[in-house]
Amino acid sequence: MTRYSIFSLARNAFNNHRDWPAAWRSPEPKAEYDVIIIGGGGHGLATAFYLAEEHGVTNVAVLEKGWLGGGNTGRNTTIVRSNYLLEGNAHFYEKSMKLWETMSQELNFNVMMSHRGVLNLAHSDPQVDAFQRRGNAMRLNGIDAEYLDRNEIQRLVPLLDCSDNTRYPIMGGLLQPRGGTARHDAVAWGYARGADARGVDIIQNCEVTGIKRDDGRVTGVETTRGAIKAKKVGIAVAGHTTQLCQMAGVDVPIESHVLQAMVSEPIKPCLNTVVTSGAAHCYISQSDKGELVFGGDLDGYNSFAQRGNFPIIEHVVASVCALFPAFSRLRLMRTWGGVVDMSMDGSPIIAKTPVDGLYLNGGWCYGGFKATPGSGWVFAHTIAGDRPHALNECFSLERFATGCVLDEKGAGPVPGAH
Amino acid sequence: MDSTLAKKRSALVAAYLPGIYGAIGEDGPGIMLVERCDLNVVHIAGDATDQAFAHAVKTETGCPLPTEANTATVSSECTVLWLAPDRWLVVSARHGEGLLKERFRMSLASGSAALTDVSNGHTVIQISGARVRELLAKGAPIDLHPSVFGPDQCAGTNLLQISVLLHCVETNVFHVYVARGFAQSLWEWLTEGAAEFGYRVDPTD
Amino acid sequence: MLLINCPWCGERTQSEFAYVGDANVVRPDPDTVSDQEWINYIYIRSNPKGVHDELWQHIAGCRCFVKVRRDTVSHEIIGTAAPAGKIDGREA
Amino acid sequence: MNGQPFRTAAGGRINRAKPLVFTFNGRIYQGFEGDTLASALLANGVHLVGRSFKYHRPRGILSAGAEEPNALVQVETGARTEPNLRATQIELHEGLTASSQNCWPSVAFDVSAVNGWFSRLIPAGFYYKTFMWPSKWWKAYEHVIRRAAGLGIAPSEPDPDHYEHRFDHADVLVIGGGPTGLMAALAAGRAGARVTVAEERTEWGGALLAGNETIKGKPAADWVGGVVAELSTMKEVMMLSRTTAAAYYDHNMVVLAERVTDHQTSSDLNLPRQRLWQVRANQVVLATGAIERPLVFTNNDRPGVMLASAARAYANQYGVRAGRQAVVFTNNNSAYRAALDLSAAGIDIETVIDVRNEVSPVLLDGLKEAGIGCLTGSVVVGVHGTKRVSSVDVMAFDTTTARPEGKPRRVQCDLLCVSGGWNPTVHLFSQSRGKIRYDDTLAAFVPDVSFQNERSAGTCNGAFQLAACLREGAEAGTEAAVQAGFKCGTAPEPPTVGDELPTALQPLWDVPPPSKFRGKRFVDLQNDVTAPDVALAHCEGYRSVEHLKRYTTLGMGTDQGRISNVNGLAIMAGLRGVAIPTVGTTTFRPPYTPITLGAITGTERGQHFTPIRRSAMYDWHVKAGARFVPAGLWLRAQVYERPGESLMQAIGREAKSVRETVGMVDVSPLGKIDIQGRNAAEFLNRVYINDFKKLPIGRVRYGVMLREDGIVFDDGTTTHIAENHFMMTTTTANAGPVMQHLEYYAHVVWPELDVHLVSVTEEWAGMALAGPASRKLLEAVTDDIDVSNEACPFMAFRTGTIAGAPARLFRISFSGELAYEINVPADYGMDVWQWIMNAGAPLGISPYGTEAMSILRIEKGHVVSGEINGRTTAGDLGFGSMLSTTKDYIGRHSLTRPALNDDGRKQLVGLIPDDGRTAVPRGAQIVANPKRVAPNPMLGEVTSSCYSPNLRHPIALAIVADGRRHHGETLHAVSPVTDEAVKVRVTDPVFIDPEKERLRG
Ligand SMILES: Cc1cc2nc3c(=O)[nH]c(=O)nc-3n(C[C@H](O)[C@H](O)[C@H](O)COP(=O)(O)OP(=O)(O)OC[C@H]3O[C@@H](n4cnc5c(N)ncnc54)[C@H](O)[C@@H]3O)c2cc1C
Ligand SMILES: NC(=O)c1ccc[n+]([C@@H]2O[C@H](COP(=O)([O-])OP(=O)(O)OC[C@H]3O[C@@H](n4cnc5c(N)ncnc54)[C@H](O)[C@@H]3O)[C@@H](O)[C@H]2O)c1
Ligand SMILES: Cc1cc2nc3c(=O)[nH]c(=O)nc-3n(C[C@H](O)[C@H](O)[C@H](O)COP(=O)(O)O)c2cc1C
Ligand SMILES: [Zn+2]
Repeated sequence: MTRYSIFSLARNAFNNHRDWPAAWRSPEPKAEYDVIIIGGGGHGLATAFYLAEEHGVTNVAVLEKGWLGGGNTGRNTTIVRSNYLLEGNAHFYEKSMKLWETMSQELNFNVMMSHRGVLNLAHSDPQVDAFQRRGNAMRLNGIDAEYLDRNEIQRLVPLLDCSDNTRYPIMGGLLQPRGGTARHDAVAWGYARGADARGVDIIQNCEVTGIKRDDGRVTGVETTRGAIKAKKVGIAVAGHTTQLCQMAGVDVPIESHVLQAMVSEPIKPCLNTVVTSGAAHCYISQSDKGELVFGGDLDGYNSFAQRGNFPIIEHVVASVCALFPAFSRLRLMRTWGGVVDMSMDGSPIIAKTPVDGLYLNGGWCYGGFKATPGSGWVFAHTIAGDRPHALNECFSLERFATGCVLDEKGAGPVPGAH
Repeated sequence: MDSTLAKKRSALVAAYLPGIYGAIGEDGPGIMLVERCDLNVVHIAGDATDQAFAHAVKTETGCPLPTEANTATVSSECTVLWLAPDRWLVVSARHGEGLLKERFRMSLASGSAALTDVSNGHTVIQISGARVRELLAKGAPIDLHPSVFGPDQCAGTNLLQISVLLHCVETNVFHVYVARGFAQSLWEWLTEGAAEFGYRVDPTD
Repeated sequence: MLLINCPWCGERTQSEFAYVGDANVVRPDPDTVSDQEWINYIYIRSNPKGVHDELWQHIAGCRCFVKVRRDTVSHEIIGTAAPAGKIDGREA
Repeated sequence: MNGQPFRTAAGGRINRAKPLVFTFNGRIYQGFEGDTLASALLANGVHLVGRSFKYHRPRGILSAGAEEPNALVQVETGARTEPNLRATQIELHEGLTASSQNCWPSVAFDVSAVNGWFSRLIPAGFYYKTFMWPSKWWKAYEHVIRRAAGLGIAPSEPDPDHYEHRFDHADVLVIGGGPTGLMAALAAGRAGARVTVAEERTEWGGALLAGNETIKGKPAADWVGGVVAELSTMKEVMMLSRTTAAAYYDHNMVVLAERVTDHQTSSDLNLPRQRLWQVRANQVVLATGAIERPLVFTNNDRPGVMLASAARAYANQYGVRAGRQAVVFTNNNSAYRAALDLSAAGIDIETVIDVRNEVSPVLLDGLKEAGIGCLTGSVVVGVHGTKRVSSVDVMAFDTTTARPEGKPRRVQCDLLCVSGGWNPTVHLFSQSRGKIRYDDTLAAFVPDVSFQNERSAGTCNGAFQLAACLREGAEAGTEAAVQAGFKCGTAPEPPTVGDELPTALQPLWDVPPPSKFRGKRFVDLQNDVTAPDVALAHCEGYRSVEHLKRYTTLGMGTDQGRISNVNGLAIMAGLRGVAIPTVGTTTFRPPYTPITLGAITGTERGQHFTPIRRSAMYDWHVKAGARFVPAGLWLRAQVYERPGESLMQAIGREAKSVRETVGMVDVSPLGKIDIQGRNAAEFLNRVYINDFKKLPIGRVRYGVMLREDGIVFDDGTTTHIAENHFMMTTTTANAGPVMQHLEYYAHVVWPELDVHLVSVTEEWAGMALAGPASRKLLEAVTDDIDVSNEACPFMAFRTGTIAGAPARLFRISFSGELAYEINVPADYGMDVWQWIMNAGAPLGISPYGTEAMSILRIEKGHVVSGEINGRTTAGDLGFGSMLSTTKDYIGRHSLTRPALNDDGRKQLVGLIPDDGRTAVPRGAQIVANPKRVAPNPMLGEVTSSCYSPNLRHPIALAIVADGRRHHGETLHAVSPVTDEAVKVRVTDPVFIDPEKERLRG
């Protein structure tokens, strides 16, 4: 691996950048691996990276049916935060946050992690209570959180309509200063490059079509590029979790839904904080390239299409204009969708499955980007040691039968509601 | 105690200002608005295939029970609007209030039918004029073309984000049934949208 | 934006409906159900990539529940019926 | 201001009688009605319009339409300022002000152009490789990167204009108003179909306006005029110009964005600025035309390099010469027409450079006749001049090596017209899920298999000849009408047109420079992506077209790669050694061209973001000076402050008046459901955890319902009104969800039950009259209801007249006082409320708002959303004894799950500050040791907190692990985010009157 540095950049400048090596190889799949990770999104790639980096397991392949990072990793609104109320979630996402803080250096790939702060706006007394409750839980768990009043919010986000003259006046907000955004594609590429350098085979255009088992134990996978044997198989396919699990006869409490996101045309910096609003159902930030990036609720019905419909766009855009009346004259440049794996309690599943040697990483709903490093880290641990790390014990499949669900929103077993 | 004290009041009192507004063209206002405070609205539920039920409805209202979806039947004193395969709204001018309900309740008592007065829960706005369909098309996703939605048609749909029941009374005359609590919001939206056509608000009786 | 044929009101736009979910969910008999069946009833949905039978409620219209057979990839609607009705055409 | 030196003496479709004055970069210019900003600038000789995204290179005007990547400007100032508008689409109007963006201090001298010197250090994706050391500096680096990025400037004031939506249902929607679209509309219109036609531009006619074709032997514009006139007389045809079809969604729903007043200087305020149409079409005809491709060669971005079709449009449609001396560089036939037209307009055409060795003699003769030279088998290898083309270098092209050869020849010119072929505008077709295929002859992607009820016709379908366009248009329009159910014989006969030649294109994707030749070859002009950037992506492994896009940002600008994508992926195909279709395209996504957020929002702005729901007594609360609080869509009275009172004092006073005398609160927003039917009682029995079968008529019962997973869903009271007739109340927040929940079980799960549900929330105005004096007051306002404790005991229901209105009276109490809930038909609500207020004045009645109501219920330990938080069970909340053991009910079976019966579950308790003074912070967490460093284990959380004016000390409700076993112990309620902490004593959650003597009295 050629290390990236200002010197390597300068050196290559003289050669008109003709000598850069490929960021990762594109090897032919081997006949057998110790571990196969299905899904070349951020989670799968991070898992492979940490298997090699932390556990010395390098005979690993990541199988991706399309192009790396083309799933939700490549289509999310890139918000990174660890502002959770419930214990299990709080500790896990905070581990992830810590990994974000050093990711660029660890990967030698600038993922442009921008700790610009994530601000959740409260528009009613119950929301004020709920946000303070969450902020307090965060602080007691050792996570940064600040409660801001309306004036402080106005100073932080000058274009926000903090007046009384709105449908849902802003009453306060919970700020996580270390929260922010990251360059989503770079996360996939950085982990891929790092994993590749440590010996992992990254294989694109290789769709898994079957999971082979013998006597209750995984033996390998069938793919569009032939059968590949494996001692252990980890699933990290986001919206396709149900399909992959069914290949191994495992039922999962997950539905696939489409979530849309969109960008405005690029403009000069005018929004320096990530702003989310519970009453208006949207979240918005400005990318380093200048576009406003925003999204909101699910389209609301099962979907495997990476495209959505207009009602949600209308609602999200109206929400943005309600919060930022000055943005009404800006223009929407592009919209897209991703297929998210909505779990029945809104929390992820990172666990062993009833099939020996088969491990599941899914149920990320619309919040798994921020989990990418933490998820890879604990999943690698779970696969390498065949048992969960303390941080992901709570994300088991059994929790639904026992009742130990982690329902941050309290929405119940309605996947579309989380 | 003076039992005449409490009077009925429309949900629109604060917003309702008779007059002429907006861009009035040569042909006068394109839209006329009036609140129909005189209407009495009763929700009935029952089995459309039950002869006795259909008969009771016919006798009490003078209207055959509309069994075709999204249609209304009309008699001299009543209109019956289809809501669902087993639910209808009976609308009559206010003088029939009470009487209709009681007789009706008795005549239905034997079957499984149910009757609920919802007169107060609904505000009825009558919108008429040459531009009425254009105005409604600013918020209603259903097809309002006269060939599709003509007289004696009705449909539950949305106006903006508000659930409404639209009833086409005559080619260019519509009744909009809206939940009382939303009436003022809807009114503000309707009048804002009607401004480009010019509109007149008529006094209620 | 989906166009859903309400068996009663006819073709109406998606925004008039509320999504309910998997139409195959049947509440088990509370007297005989096993714990596992009950957990599945609450948490396991069919979630196919392809043809899906699902319930919608025509919330702004007749408020009836409508069974919709829809392809979850193309969003094509194959047919609709009352909740207990039959839909002809491609099966899930 | 001068006389528009580049305006032709005559011709064009501009209105020379109507000069317009406008300002660009502070200078005043003149143009004519019918101009775009771009054509007016060109008429004045202004070519330098903007600066590029990354290198801040000077940029001019490339195109004459929606595809423009370069000439983006900021228009107007103040609240109406708008960034990133394409000068090629802005209709000139009197007083228009526009300026260049992304440059400082001026477009002519932009300091950031130094980026160009470092361009070698900042190739595609350089930021992934650097700015990592020291890690702390990233924040500073990012600041600089962000400032450098972005284009125009967002407004900083609220948008003063308004917007609206319109729904439309068409048998046939025709998109595009060129010859194809007009012909299609005519065919469908004549068949009697309801037709909507959308055209992005101001004028009808599409590419015909820019050309000089003849139809039926006359100028094409005459034919256009005739067709538009006929269409305008058809009642069922709606013609929308200035209207862009922006998005094509499922089931033939197409979103159109209409610019209603954008082109006007001062507009009719009754009209919206823009209108967003949602068209549900039975059939769609796509007639969106094609977009010309530029060519990739050194310095191909200089102002003065222009698409040949655009230069032609400026000459023919706008009467503008885009230069004095021009060179035309092409790989296909279409540019020859441009050469002839430009020459006719008085532009000196130095030569036509054609990469092809063989060119049709017809074309060559045509050039000869006009005195224009032609160099075949040649290419332009580079452009000289920085802020404007000054000359070009031409070389022979070796097709076998695909490289220029021999000696460059320099040709002086100030305009270079380029044509690399045409890309059919397949955006909407792709959005509709249609599959495209690569056509080798056209060297372009064309529609292949349709997915929805739509068809493409004309140039967007790869039919580049006018005769074919007209024929395909007529056929498509006819077919669409037939598919939509209209009977019409055959398609209308397309009119005859002049002679035409096929495009005869020879692909040319990149003109590699001769060695030592300096300069950049741009693929994506807006995002400054060069051919070497594509090569860099390739060598680093970013070879999939999607990686190429994301690594280099190719096609991610405001033009969405409309003219650059095909060149980029063709270059990648060459590098990978595969065919172009193997590389594929990126996904076409809505919108087609950017549309304003305002138009999408429509009327849902400001206070109208969501509709407001008002109770019948709303106006009274307003007059009484209430402060309002949103509760879902409702606005509820929160508190009625009196002059000189603090908020807390007002709330305290209201709460006290209830316990001491009498108060009244508006409870209309509570959900109310009328439940009738022979099985109504059985239904309720299955819905609630407690028994409802034995509830006598005339009685009310409190009920709790669960979700199927065993968690508490909602609570409320249900009254047995008459035989087979009940009324249920729900919490305000859950009114809708509970109704849907009940409907689901009634219709889908238990269809055999005879039960009818009707929401009567809006039918009844609700008021709760509470306090020791409430009975006395009630006696004064009713003649016919006996409200004595014997006749109307706790949980009784009575009907009669109150204040002269028919009323329902419920002896229930949320406040824990002697209390009654009165329901009157909503139309009477205002008067009855007023009447009771008047009658209560001597008793000292006080209206109270949601704040005081909340205090009263906390004092009684009644739970609301803080406690019913979607995670608590009936047992947690102290409802365990209500759980029936003799029947099934929703959620029952889930209660056996171990975690729902854990010892450590958090249970409802009361909290009192140990010092009797300090408020228990809202949203506090409960810990055993407040000093412990994080992570400090949390034992529970405060769910509701207030100061109790009746107890004269703060109280709170909380859910605490095993709380019921810890009554009397002390813990700590801590709120680090508000910097509060208080030692609290755990108590029973009922603070006042646990024996319930008050409410039964
Ligand atoms: C619009 C949108 C906005 C979002 N916003 C945020 C946000 O702001 N913050 C946040 O934290 N999260 C957000 N998320 C969620 C987040 O993007 C995801 O949770 C996260 O990226 C999931 O990563 P992943 O690696 O698990 O999945 P993916 O990136 O989807 O990767 C899964 C991969 O598996 C591959 N695959 C599937 N089936 C097979 C097969 N059979 N064989 C081989 N490969 C297969 C897919 O092609 C895909 O590349 C958002 C999601 C969306 C869609
Ligand atoms: N010889 C050639 O190579 C060549 C190439 C291109 C065009 N042409 C000529 O151009 C003409 C093309 O006719 P045509 O009708 O097919 O195309 P056109 O370009 O004349 O008309 C298409 C119209 O669609 C509009 N449009 C595009 N996208 C739209 C959208 N999303 N919403 C609303 N409007 C949209 C455009 O503004 C344009 O006016 C013919 O005369 C043809 O010969 C020739
Ligand atoms: C954070 C973020 C920022 C984006 N910014 C842009 C952008 O500036 N321009 C653009 O064309 N697309 C942008 N996109 C959208 C992508 O072009 C693309 O639509 C998205 O990755 C989904 O892929 P698909 O459309 O190819 O399916 C952005 C996407 C994300 C997730
Ligand atoms: Zn219906």
